[in-house]
Amino acid sequence: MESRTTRTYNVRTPSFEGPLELLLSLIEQRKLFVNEVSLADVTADYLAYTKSLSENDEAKGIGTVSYFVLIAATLILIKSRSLLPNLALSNDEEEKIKDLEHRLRLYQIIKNASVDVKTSFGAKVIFFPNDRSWSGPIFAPDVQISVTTIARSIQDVIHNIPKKSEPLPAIEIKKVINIDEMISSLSDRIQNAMNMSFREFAKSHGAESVAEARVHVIVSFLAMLELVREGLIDVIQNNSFEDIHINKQHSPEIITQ
Amino acid sequence: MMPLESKIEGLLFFKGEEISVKKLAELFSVSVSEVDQALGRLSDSYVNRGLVLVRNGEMVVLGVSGELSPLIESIRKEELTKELSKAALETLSIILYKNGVTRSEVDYIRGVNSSFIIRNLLVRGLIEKMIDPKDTRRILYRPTTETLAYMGVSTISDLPNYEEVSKSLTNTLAELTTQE
Amino acid sequence: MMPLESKIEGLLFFKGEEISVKKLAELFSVSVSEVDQALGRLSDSYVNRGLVLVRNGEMVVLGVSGELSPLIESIRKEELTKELSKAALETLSIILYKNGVTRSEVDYIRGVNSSFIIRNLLVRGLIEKMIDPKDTRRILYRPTTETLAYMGVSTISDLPNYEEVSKSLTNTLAELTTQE
Repeated sequence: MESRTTRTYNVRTPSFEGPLELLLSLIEQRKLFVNEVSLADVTADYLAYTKSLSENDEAKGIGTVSYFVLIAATLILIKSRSLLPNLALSNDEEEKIKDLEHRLRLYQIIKNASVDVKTSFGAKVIFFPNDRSWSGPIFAPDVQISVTTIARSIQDVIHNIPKKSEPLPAIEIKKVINIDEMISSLSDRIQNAMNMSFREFAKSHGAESVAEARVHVIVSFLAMLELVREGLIDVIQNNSFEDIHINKQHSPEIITQ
Repeated sequence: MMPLESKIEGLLFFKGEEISVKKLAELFSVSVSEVDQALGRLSDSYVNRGLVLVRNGEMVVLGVSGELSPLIESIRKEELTKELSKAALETLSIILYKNGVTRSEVDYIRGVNSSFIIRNLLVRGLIEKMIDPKDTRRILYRPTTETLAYMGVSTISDLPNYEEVSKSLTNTLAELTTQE
Repeated sequence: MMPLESKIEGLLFFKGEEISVKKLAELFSVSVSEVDQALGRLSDSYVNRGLVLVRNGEMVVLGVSGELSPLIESIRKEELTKELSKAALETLSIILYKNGVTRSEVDYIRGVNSSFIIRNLLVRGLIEKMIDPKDTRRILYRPTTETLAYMGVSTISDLPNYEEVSKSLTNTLAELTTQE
């Protein structure tokens, strides 16, 4: 899945755990305040990073990429409005934009506070006493202690050990309408074809010009990642610039085209 | 007759672990507010002493003054883990300054899933679960007394820039609610 | 700068056991007579307090004031007879099946911090500490012989599903090592 060149790219790219961290860092690099204008400013860089993530960062896993994509959808809205001031947005979309600004401000407060926490943490520890030896142990069992209860308790313990691969988190998302349309279209097509090429999918939306086709590719790409986030499809990309194959999940046997 | 704060002192010394204000009131057959006042006097009496009274919400415990930290560390067998990843630091900061926060609120503020980090903080004893008093189906995370001790503060409001940070957090969160 | 008696106070509180005057002098890099004087001042400061400095020849230890002993007695009794919580039983079951496990391993398996529970199990004589033979800095917990006898088990491997359970515990802990 990864070529040597993409590995070098990874080394040069600072790693961002989440989309808000990336966005804030892009805004702070430009010494801007968090608002719609600065968000529009950094959209291109944000998308470039997200794209590089999905293409190169094997370690992150596609599940994390989807968090970046969620925010990317809102950024595309912001960018579109900055380019076309007359563009009317729905209430839902307006809310999404406001919400993103809020989250960034919250995150900024926490990020700054965490610097202080780091400095204080462990610097001057208040210790609590050692296990009390001034009142030596007295054997004081409880009637509950028996082979049966202990055997039951250990089963509870084992049962509660978290499984290694937890399912993708189900956080609530209000989707951007355009992405919604793409998703339903994608879902329908998957129902029919079960296996299709990404280029074929983007093409099938009937672009009129090269520029429009490019927009389709971006939006389709976002829509596809959205589906991945929801665990509906699996994406297989053999090489960075090769076509991406889309499969419905749980059907690994029909990967090859 | 020994004053209440001295009785509490002896008891806390004996227990060697945290105890609730309510339990103290029961044990000494006094009111919670009497215990509160006595705890205040006890805490004041520890100025420049080797002990410190740490209070985390309704829980109190006696600890060794943070000034003696290097000495205690040198005689302690177990080593302290003082390293926290960036993600753990952020999550802990949210829980410290927000003091009572749900997992989805942490996720919302950080923009990523925090369940793995939260589990790690739970295992390290830096945070603990509590039932939301306003909605018993919700689970809130709050810092443990251990965390306050790690930070060298005897109460949450002694955290660096506490007033300012918690105020701006609350204001920003409030903005969001009014808008919805 | 904290006075010597306060430093000694913090240290004695932390240790919770007897320590010699000579050792105190070494720890604080002062003379024995300086320690003696500081101990005198510390003892004086405990008049009407909940703590008392007990000196037995060359040994000193911090204790709870005698006036509080009836209270301490009743608390101790309560601690020893209180029903074990579900969490305590789970912790005990891990220590039984794993027979020689560190606190952080117990924490990792349970997903929460277990220090208070382990402390209580120690006080009740249900488990005991041992030094890890493979790493002398590590402390392991194991069941006491009294616990096994109480359960009517002559050897750990007689516990139900012993093989299977200990295998899944070991596998879980293997993940912990790879993570670190």
